[in-house]
Amino acid sequence: MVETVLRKRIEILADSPLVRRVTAAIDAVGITGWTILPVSAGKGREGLWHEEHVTGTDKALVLTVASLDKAAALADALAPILTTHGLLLTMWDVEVIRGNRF
Amino acid sequence: MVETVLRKRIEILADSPLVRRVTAAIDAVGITGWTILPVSAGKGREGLWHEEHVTGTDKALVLTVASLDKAAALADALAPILTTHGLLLTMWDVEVIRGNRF
Amino acid sequence: MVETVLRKRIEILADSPLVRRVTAAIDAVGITGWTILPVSAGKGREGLWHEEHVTGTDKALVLTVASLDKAAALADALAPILTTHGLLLTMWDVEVIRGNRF
Amino acid sequence: MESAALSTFTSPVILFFVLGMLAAAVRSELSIPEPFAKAMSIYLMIAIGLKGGVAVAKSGLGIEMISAMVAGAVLSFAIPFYVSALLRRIGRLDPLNAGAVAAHYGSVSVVTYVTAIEILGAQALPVAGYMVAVLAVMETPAILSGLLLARKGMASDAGSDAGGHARDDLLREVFLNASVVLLIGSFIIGAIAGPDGFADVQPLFDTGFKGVLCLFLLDMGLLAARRLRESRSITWRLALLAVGFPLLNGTLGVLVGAGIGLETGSVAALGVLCASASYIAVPAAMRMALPQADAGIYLAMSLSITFPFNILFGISLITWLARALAGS
Amino acid sequence: MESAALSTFTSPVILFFVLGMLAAAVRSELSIPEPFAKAMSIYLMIAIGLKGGVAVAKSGLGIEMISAMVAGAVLSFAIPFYVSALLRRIGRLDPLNAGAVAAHYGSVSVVTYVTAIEILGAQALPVAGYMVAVLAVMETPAILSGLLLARKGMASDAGSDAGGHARDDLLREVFLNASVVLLIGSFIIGAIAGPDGFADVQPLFDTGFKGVLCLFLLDMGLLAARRLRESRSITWRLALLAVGFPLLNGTLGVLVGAGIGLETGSVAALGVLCASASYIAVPAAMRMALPQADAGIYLAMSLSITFPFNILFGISLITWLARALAGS
Amino acid sequence: MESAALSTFTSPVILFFVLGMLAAAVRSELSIPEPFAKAMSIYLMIAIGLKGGVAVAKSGLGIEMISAMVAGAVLSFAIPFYVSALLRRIGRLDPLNAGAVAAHYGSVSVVTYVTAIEILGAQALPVAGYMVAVLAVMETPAILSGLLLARKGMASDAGSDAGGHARDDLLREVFLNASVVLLIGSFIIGAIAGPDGFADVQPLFDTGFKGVLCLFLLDMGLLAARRLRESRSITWRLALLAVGFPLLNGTLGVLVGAGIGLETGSVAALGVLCASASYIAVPAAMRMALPQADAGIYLAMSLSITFPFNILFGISLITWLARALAGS
Ligand SMILES: Nc1ncnc2c1ncn2[C@@H]1O[C@H](COP(=O)(O)O)[C@@H](O)[C@H]1O
Ligand SMILES: Nc1ncnc2c1ncn2[C@@H]1O[C@H](COP(=O)(O)O)[C@@H](O)[C@H]1O
Ligand SMILES: Nc1ncnc2c1ncn2[C@@H]1O[C@H](COP(=O)(O)O)[C@@H](O)[C@H]1O
Ligand code: NA
Ligand code: NA
Ligand code: NA
Repeated sequence: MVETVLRKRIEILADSPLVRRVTAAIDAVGITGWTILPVSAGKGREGLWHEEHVTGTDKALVLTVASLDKAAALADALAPILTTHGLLLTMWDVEVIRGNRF
Repeated sequence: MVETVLRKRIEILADSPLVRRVTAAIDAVGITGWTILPVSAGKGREGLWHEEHVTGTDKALVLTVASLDKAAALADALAPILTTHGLLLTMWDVEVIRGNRF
Repeated sequence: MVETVLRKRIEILADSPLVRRVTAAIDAVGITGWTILPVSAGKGREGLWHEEHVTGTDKALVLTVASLDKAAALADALAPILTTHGLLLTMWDVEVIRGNRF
Repeated sequence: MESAALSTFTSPVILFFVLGMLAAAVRSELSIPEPFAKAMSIYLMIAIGLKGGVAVAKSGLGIEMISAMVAGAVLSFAIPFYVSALLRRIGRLDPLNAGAVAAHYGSVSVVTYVTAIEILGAQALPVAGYMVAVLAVMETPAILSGLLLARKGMASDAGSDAGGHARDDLLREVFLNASVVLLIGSFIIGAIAGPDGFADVQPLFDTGFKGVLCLFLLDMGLLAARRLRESRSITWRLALLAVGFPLLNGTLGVLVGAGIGLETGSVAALGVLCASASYIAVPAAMRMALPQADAGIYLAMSLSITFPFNILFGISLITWLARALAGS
Repeated sequence: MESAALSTFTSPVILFFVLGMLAAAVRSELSIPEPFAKAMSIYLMIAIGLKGGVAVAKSGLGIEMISAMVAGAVLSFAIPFYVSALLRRIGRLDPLNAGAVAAHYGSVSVVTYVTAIEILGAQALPVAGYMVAVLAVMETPAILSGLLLARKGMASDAGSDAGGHARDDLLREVFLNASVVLLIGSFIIGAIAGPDGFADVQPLFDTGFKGVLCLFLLDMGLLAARRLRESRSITWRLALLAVGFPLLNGTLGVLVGAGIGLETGSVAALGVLCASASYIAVPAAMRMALPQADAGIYLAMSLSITFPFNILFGISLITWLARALAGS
Repeated sequence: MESAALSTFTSPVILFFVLGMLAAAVRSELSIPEPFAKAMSIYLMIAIGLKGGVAVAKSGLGIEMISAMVAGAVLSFAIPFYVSALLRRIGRLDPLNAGAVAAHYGSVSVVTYVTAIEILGAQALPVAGYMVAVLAVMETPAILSGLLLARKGMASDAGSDAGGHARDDLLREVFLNASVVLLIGSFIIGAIAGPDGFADVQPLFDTGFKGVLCLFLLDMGLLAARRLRESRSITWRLALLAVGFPLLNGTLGVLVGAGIGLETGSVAALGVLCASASYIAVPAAMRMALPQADAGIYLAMSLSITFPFNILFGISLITWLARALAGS
């Protein structure tokens, strides 16, 4: 089997207007890239929400793959605003091919 | 690095009309929240499908983060209908920040 | 708790016109199914991109769950074209219920 | 009838449907964006509802409307019973799938109806405005009889573990699905607003109607043919039934319509409603109530076979029959 | 006024709004595809901008336009101050949420304005073309005063950790949000193209306008009622304020409009602008600048209470007041 | 020509394009929902196809149409050869990227063509209906020559590992892509339906056309300018070529058109087709067939430079040249 290496995958759920804030943080810690997935509805402590393009009630999922130390730097950078900005962050180990890319 | 704790992340793929059934099960076991992602096509034992809004041939991915025991309770609750309702469930460990939230 | 078994979950990000190429590879190694998620924007070494339906600047995320050996076969099959075709592949262990399905 | 059939095949509406089917048959990547297709279906339901309501505002309510609505409801409820029996005997389906498919044939297809209205209009056979109300009324009863038939066949009632939540969802889906709300709602709005109130919105909902129908049928042609190409569950027996049902149900509808004394255009419209099979409201209800049923079967039959058959041939045949029976 | 109010309730535009609210109230699954709803909101802004610009091309610029624009800007900036004070005292909100909500009430709702234009037009009370420019001008000042009010109440300025990036984003969102760009842009295009240039695009942007407005209000009715049903944050005190603000602000707008000598239709339009609350541009700015504020409060108040109140009653009341004060 | 150029810049169609570019330049958040933009592009292709077909139904087929189609196909196939050579020598691209870019310049932009039709129409220079068929015919040959050129430059044929599946996909994308299917399909439908059949759908596809074109060009202006802003791959040499190609190819097209004896309007249209560069069908084919090529280059050149240049200046220049050569 082709050789794989371990990296961290981080996914952050954020209000659409705050997505730029999150990707700026990713760029700032030197991670090479990120990808945004749409989300359509959800429920949390603040109740239900549905994607509404007219009122801008949108969230998005920002996904990024990074080395352990850059992932840690990102988590540190976002930790202070997780609660105030209503972000949801999960992080786990993934195998990638040609890991020097990340 | 900011402190993280382990939680389970569960993702369930379901027909759109059955999503409410899945989220009701999540609410019922006392998990604090869930998020829904759109999906656009797929293939399984029953063949190909494509998102069709007119005929309602839609699926969605329900994602929820929970403590180990609540995740287990959810898996138990959904297990009996996985086959009959054509659900696809995967579950894995993730690190989260401020885990008391989940 | 209901019994679970370990499987590999693989996610591959690809340009929309190349998605058929990826799913053909999944079918070829004998994996039972796959699911496609939309993505809306991203940044990599080649810069920013945004979903544009008119010019077909689209990517999609192909997600598939498979046994360890089929997952390895898929990784081997895709490895040669990862760079040329600009694919992004991550892979990790997940628990599934009724694993004989995969 | 020949010139009518001919004009059918030179009408842009039908030609775009054929274009869609051909494009899917040769596997072109052409596709209409899903949210836009959905928006067009909403537009068509509102437009047809409004026009029906305005017509009723002009003509007033009559006993004819009541009898047509009762007839529609009874037909919608009754048709699934023999359809399901034929599906089991000839089609070799189990009771569950037979019930699920039968619900589609008892219910109706809005787009088939709309296309029929256009074709009938071109033949100077006007359809009464209240037929939109009949259309709306026929959406639901078939779902109930289909569920009855399917549930009878299930060893344990797998739906019953659903609890109150799921039951509520299902009832709402059956009685308050989007099609019913839009058709009835805009029918009532049309009746309240009347011809004067309608005048302001006529450019969008009337003048633009046929063009939107072209675009929508292009999409339906694509979806129908693609589904047929990818289908695994359709047998020759089921394909034959999917052609036989519209003929059978359409004839029944024409007979009942003529029997209760409707005008020729409305007789044909009732026939078309019976002949048509749902692929909007009923599939969603079935996914919720009978997730074990094979969606591959009921959608391929109703959308990929019966729908094109009706658009291309069924409507013309039923119109011919209605003329023969009800005069004009 | 009675017959006017009556005709309001037989207008398809209003009836579709009511249909949307009823459908959401009974929890029907009906929904308008999001991208299509967004597209309709863009269409409405362009159409209203173009028409305003063409009207100004005909009538020429005048002192009236300048004074109306200045009045609008001042009102938009000033209204949040007393609104926020009332929200804190009567509504029992903290300064942060009071400021966020107040920004919505100082700013404006394009759809409320558009609906008012239709209703005023039906009553032979034309609105000056330049009022579209006033509408565009009123979008922004309230955001600034709302932020001032909210920031005052924050112990440490949580927004300041944002750095330059976030600040730039916010400024762009405030001054170059989609509504402002579309309204001003198409106003200028309308003014350049004039009646002749407009003639070519009139079928889409003028003739089809009222029909699109029906569809859009159907969606807004759905969104407004669904949000109210699911809201957790609305108290009776806040609900009362959400009805009181349009009455208060609308009266203020009518007084100012009459005071600076506008014609009756434009007086009413200024009243409606003051009475209306934003739910397009301002929520996005608040999410960016004040993520700690509870979106459940400001959207439920502006979209679910004030907006329906204005559509169903507020516009008629304000029109009546404008007639009484400015004559007709 | 001056007054024509002037009227170009007071036409709403062009002004909305400029608005879109300005909005993107100042980084406004304005955006048109993607599914709606896609739907508009489908609408435009169907409308232009239908109108061309109806015109041919009126005028009949002639030798002119055949010679124009042959000329178009030959030009589409030939242009990439010298374009690719210039891209390598002046633009300093490797053969792979030069081939990929050249394919775009041999092929055509439907929206540029449509805008030209509007501008020519406003100058009383009608374009023959069959030019739509020429447009459709010119989509594809350039893709083939571009692939030939690019593949020659590849050490090992990385595309060949694709197997039969990928080859089939590519052939379908080249010969049955959505643009070709829609243009040819609706051209044939227009020809079959003729003026009478078209009458019913005229309100949507003809009366509403220019308004939709405004909305679509607003979006294209946004996309073009945003892409240019974010582009990393564009050098000054490439930018110059992206302005030079339309001048060169447009002149060639006008010469050929005049040479084969087309009428002035059609001569200009052929020139515009040659001058325009694809950004719908060709990019998708290149992503599939040449994933190693840099999409940043070919899209920035065709969409962000050549397209705006043509809309704002190229069409007027080519029209002027056509008048000069073919008389008016
Ligand atoms: N580290 C990363 N994490 C997540 N997504 C990435 C990452 N790097 C690249 N991508 C995605 O993959 C696409 C192609 O990357 P590239 O080939 O580096 O331009 C990007 O546009 C992103 O959408
Ligand atoms: N346990 C969870 N699992 C998945 N998504 C969640 C969870 N909790 C919250 N969310 C998502 O995060 C959003 C904000 O959560 P909250 O800040 O708790 O209102 C919710 O609306 C959900 O979309
Ligand atoms: N191995 C798999 N990996 C990812 N998705 C799958 C897999 N198997 C099935 N699916 C998804 O689940 C849906 C239902 O599967 P099935 O019940 O096997 O038809 C499919 O249409 C796919 O979208
Ligand atoms: Na039926
Ligand atoms: Na206001
Ligand atoms: Na060209």
